[in-house]
Amino acid sequence: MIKNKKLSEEKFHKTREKVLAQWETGSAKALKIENAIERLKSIPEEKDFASVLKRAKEEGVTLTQPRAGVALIDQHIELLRFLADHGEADLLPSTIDSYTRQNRYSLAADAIKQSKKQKRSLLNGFPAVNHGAEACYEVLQAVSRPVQARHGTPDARLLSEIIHAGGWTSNEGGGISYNIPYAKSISLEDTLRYWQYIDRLVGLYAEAGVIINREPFGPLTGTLVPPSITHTVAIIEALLAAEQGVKSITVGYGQCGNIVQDVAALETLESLTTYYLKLFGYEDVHVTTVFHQWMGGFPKDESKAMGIISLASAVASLGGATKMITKSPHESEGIPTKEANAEGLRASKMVTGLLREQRQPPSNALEAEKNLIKQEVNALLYATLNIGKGDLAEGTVKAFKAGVLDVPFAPSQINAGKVLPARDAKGNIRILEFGNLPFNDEIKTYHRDALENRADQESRQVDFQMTIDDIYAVSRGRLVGASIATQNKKEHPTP
Amino acid sequence: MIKNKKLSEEKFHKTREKVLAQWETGSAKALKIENAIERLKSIPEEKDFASVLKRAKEEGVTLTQPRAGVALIDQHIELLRFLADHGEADLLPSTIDSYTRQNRYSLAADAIKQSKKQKRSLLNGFPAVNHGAEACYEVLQAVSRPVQARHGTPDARLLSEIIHAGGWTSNEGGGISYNIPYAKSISLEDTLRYWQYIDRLVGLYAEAGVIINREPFGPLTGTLVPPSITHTVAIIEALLAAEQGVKSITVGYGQCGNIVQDVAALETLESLTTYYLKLFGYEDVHVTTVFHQWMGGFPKDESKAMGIISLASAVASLGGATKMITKSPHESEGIPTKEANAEGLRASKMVTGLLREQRQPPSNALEAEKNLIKQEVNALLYATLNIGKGDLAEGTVKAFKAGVLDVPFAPSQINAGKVLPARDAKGNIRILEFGNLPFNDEIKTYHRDALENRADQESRQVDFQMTIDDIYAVSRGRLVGASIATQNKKEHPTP
Amino acid sequence: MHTVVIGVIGADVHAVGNKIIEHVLTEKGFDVVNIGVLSSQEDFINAAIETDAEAILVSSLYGHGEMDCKYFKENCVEAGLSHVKLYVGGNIVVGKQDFKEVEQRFKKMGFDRVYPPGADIEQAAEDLKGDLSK
Amino acid sequence: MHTVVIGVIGADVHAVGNKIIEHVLTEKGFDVVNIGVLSSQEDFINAAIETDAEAILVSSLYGHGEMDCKYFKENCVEAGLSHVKLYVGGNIVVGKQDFKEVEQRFKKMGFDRVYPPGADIEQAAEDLKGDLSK
Ligand code: B12
Ligand code: B12
Repeated sequence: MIKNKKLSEEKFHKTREKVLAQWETGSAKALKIENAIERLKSIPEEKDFASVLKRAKEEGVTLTQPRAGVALIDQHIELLRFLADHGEADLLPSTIDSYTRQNRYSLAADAIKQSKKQKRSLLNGFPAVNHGAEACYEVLQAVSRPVQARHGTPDARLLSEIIHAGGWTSNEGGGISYNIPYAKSISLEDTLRYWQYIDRLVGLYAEAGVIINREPFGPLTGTLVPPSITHTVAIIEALLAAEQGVKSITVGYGQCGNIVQDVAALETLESLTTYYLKLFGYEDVHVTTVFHQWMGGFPKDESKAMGIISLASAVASLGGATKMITKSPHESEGIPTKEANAEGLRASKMVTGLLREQRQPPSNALEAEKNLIKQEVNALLYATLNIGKGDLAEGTVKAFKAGVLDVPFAPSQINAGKVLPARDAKGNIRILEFGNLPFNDEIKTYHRDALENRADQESRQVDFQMTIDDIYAVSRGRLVGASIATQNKKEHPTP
Repeated sequence: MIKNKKLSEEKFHKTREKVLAQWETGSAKALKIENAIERLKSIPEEKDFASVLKRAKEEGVTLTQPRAGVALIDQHIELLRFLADHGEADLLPSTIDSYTRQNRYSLAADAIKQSKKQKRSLLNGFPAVNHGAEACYEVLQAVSRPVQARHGTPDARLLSEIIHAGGWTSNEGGGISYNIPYAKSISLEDTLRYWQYIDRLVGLYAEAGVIINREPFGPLTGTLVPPSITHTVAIIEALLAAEQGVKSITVGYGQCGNIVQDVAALETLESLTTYYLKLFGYEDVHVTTVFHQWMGGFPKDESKAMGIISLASAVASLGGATKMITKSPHESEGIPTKEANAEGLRASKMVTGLLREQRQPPSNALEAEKNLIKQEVNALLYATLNIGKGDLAEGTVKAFKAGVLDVPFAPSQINAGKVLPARDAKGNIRILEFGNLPFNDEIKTYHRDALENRADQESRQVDFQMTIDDIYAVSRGRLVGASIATQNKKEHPTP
Repeated sequence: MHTVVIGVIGADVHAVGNKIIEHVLTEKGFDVVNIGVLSSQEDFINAAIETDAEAILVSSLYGHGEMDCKYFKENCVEAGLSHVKLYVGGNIVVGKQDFKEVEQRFKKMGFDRVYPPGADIEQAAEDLKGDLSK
Repeated sequence: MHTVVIGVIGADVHAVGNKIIEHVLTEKGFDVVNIGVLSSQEDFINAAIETDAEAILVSSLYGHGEMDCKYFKENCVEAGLSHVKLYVGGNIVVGKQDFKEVEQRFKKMGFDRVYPPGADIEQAAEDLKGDLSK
């Protein structure tokens, strides 16, 4: 069984040989550890993810970062430059394509060829493995901001080697967060091992004096996941990463929609992560937060999309997120043009600029929501450790098997899939079916009462239809999904 | 001296003769009081402003309303229909052109002719007086929402006669709010008298069973006006209107930018207006609120404009405004196309839809801000009544003369213009120069300390340059206007 | 009762729509065989053969749909499924494209019905009933 | 010291920019004669004659600028002010229009410089210094 223990030098290097052999670009000179370290040491501060985040946190600024990636290097550079210049993005991404995410490098190679022929991207991201480390460095040199790989790759070992050797100073993902929402049948033992490797690589760099930022993917399925569940996963991944020597961690959270719940989530995400890192003896890890603009279905209308993008930006600012992943007005349709992407960025920048000096004031409502999240996270983490007999990696594997950790709407077969969420009358995400979540009766009653209360108000049942209505709601312009009957009545307040 | 007393039937009708003789459309049959009442009684509920507002207040919904108006009737109808159909506007406006606002009907007539020739609007609004009551009714019949006249006309007596006789069930304006920000040298005695007439007309209708909605223009100059000053003017106009028999009043407030201050302002606007109406014995007046999206200079960039439009919508919802006047992404440039106008409306609708179930939770910060506003309004109203020896109309005239009421940046020469506002470190609008505002030392110290505190943080002086920086700030993407030096440093958090 | 196969094609993991489609079609009285996300053309075809299905509803959300669906019809015909109705929906191409054109492209590829982003699944169920009763 | 007349033309009451222009130009060393909002062409011309001004800066924000500025140059010439520089700025036309075209239109009307919405007044002060030193 997998254990949460720092990989030995020996084990790491043995694995490394195999990893680098997975595709031809793995054997490039740039991937020699010494070369990679030298290159990473040469990256100027303004392109160094960890430094830029640290400074933003000190200044209380919420930075903006889009998603973006296309098949060909030149076009990818053009895209990133556009987003920095016309979108005023503070941080740059390179979203990796879905073939690379599934390690299907030869499919990606075909698509690159075809993209060259057709002069347009047939991939939904940048195939960094096929292009190799020097290409990544070319990208970094062409821009003036830090670059991060964003993907959803269960086995991202080769990808991570390549991007870091190419000078990209941040990497998104984790053994849980890039498995459960992004895979169907890969075991958690495997992905946790993959990401121990990736984190160990970052740990090695850290020992050589190079701080690489790591970011667990917060929102998971992005679909009505209660904050305590995403928080617990983020904290577990932060702890696992810290064990391998990671020193800069950005924990993430996707907008749920109720402002109080969202701010409570952002504040507890930071405090709980910091608390647990210290509790387990990881003293010198720098923690920052990332807020994801609404990760569920978007409305078709571009102006309405701009509305939710801007609202999300307000929440990120009020909650003090260090950075924010932005969406575009094309979200419901497809990968955005660079122009649409920049529009989302600029609206976001406007709002974070206006609210730079403002935070959500403390209130009883906020305090109550924070307490609820804390209690739930504590319960989930306790049960995970307990089932792992004190080992967090083992505990994670067993917790998912037992449904103690359970992510709504995940495609993965190793996820129990018994938890069902729905919104209460104020739009907070609550839980309707708990499956095996280890919550006490008090917590369960709180959730159930909140949902019953909404059901009463709407004269309906607490059932799966409520969940479905809530899934559709935002794309229809509301947070709380009214049943068809209520909807018709409410949409037309004017008789 | 003018007194706050219901106009006598006799006086009203004597004046009315002269008013209707001001332009040829004043003698139309539709303007016979009986005819107007009959028409107004026939207006269906869904086009009746007061009813729609009442229902929205009960349901806790924030309705949307744009600004819009063009020179020609057909094009005006097309415009309003477009805003209802494609902008999902709940309430429709007819913004009146600036010639009509200055009673220059023959200039308006020329412009109508030229507009017909050139097939485009050469006026910045709908010249309702020139077109007459039947044209207004034609507009109303062509749409399915209530229609309101929005203008800025010091002497709007004929205009008001015509629009109400044309079936429009709401009218914006007031003797102060359509003088001080909209005129240079018209006396308050005159405009208060004009608006007593207009309110008395509405009172007459009320006595006949027809409730017309009246809306004092909240934001005044829209430029850093502290909430207590706009509130006091709104409450005075509400009281003056109630005296003439108005039964449905919508008091307004323009977004200042700090969310806590804005929510505090919205909540106190409603509670104070209700309180003072009752205090002075007007029991059966229905009070609603209107929130104006940012009324100062806008950023040029359309996406950024959408950001502020959406943020404003969030504030309106959180503060529980009954309706909201929307802006468009063209705001900084010129009168919006109908498409741009609808974009602003749809973004607004999205946000109010998402936040329909949410209010800003009570907090100490909110409570403190509400208390400050209440104390200030009480002080201003007390001083106004006092200087008027108990008469509010007389008091208003004298208060402006004495600078006891004083609106920053107003063009009017009867406004003292001694008050200077600026933002504190969190973006709240505070006062830098009090002129003759009748505030006690505690309040004054509070304001000064807040500004000194900001000045310290920014290593600068509390001076007029601070005010200027704050005026420019929003159009440059920030709420608190940094001095050029600080700005350069802060705009680039990444080194 | 009509049997239909649903699933998400290619390296695509978008699971939410798929779960809702299963729920709605089942409620509407179909016998739904859900092969889930990350399904290959082969997975779809095998499921259809095994369950004697009358229609295959392919979802593609992630942008590679056009590549993943190449020769799907031909492969169906080869497997003896030329009678099986082929639907496709989701965000089936990369980026925001003119839907009329996209529809044309997929119809040429042999799909009987092609749905735009966020298409109403209740409506699709009606279409399906119509098509299968012919 | 150069004397300049500023004001807002027509039935326009936008006062904020006008107050800032007065402040900035005064700081920059101009002798500013501010006739304020709601000013007619006559008001501008009379003020320029009385104060022997070298330039007139017309603001128009509310959208009727094009109509209000008709024959302004001609009227200046008639009043013996053909040497006085004529600037105009603000939101001088109705709606969002291509500025190049708008500039052309106003230049044809005899304005020496035409400024787009939100133009930087500090920059305009520099232009003014240049033009008046010629
Ligand atoms: C949630 C989400 C995710 C979650 C998915 C979690 C999960 N495992 O399910 C996460 C975060 C993991 C994710 C990942 C990615 N995503 Co994603 N995601 C979304 C999002 C926001 C909502 C999808 C959703 O759940 N909608 C709600 C359900 C109910 O609606 P639906 O899926 O559209 O399905 C309904 C209808 O379309 C219809 N329908 C669907 N299929 C069919 C088939 C037939 C025959 C019929 C009749 C009807 C029909 O019925 C369904 C039920 O009502 C969409 C954008 C959007 N729609 O707003 C992007 C989107 C689909 N994702 C996109 C992309 C690119 C990705 C990533 C590649 C990269 C990234 N941006 O991170 C990865 C892909 C990973 C992979 N290998 O697949 C793109 C696709 C781009 C394109 N086609 O051009 C989109 C459109 C966003 C965008 N504009 O960029 N995503
Ligand atoms: C505040 C405001 C108001 C306030 C004005 C209060 C007051 N008395 O001052 C109120 C609410 C009363 C108001 C009323 C109206 N307004 Co108004 N208002 C604005 C707004 C939001 C900001 C103006 C402002 O103060 N800006 C800040 C100052 C510092 O900037 P500025 O005025 O642009 O001036 C600077 C520069 O332009 C430049 N500049 C200006 N003039 C000149 C001249 C020269 C020679 C040079 C070199 C430079 C220069 O220097 C100045 C200092 O930096 C603008 C839109 C915007 N800009 O975002 C609309 C706007 C000007 N208003 C508009 C309109 C239509 C109206 C109304 C007719 C109707 C309405 N919508 O209610 C009425 C008009 C009343 C009337 N008779 O004039 C339109 C004009 C449309 C057009 N041109 O197509 C605008 C553009 C909004 C819009 N997009 O619809 N308004």
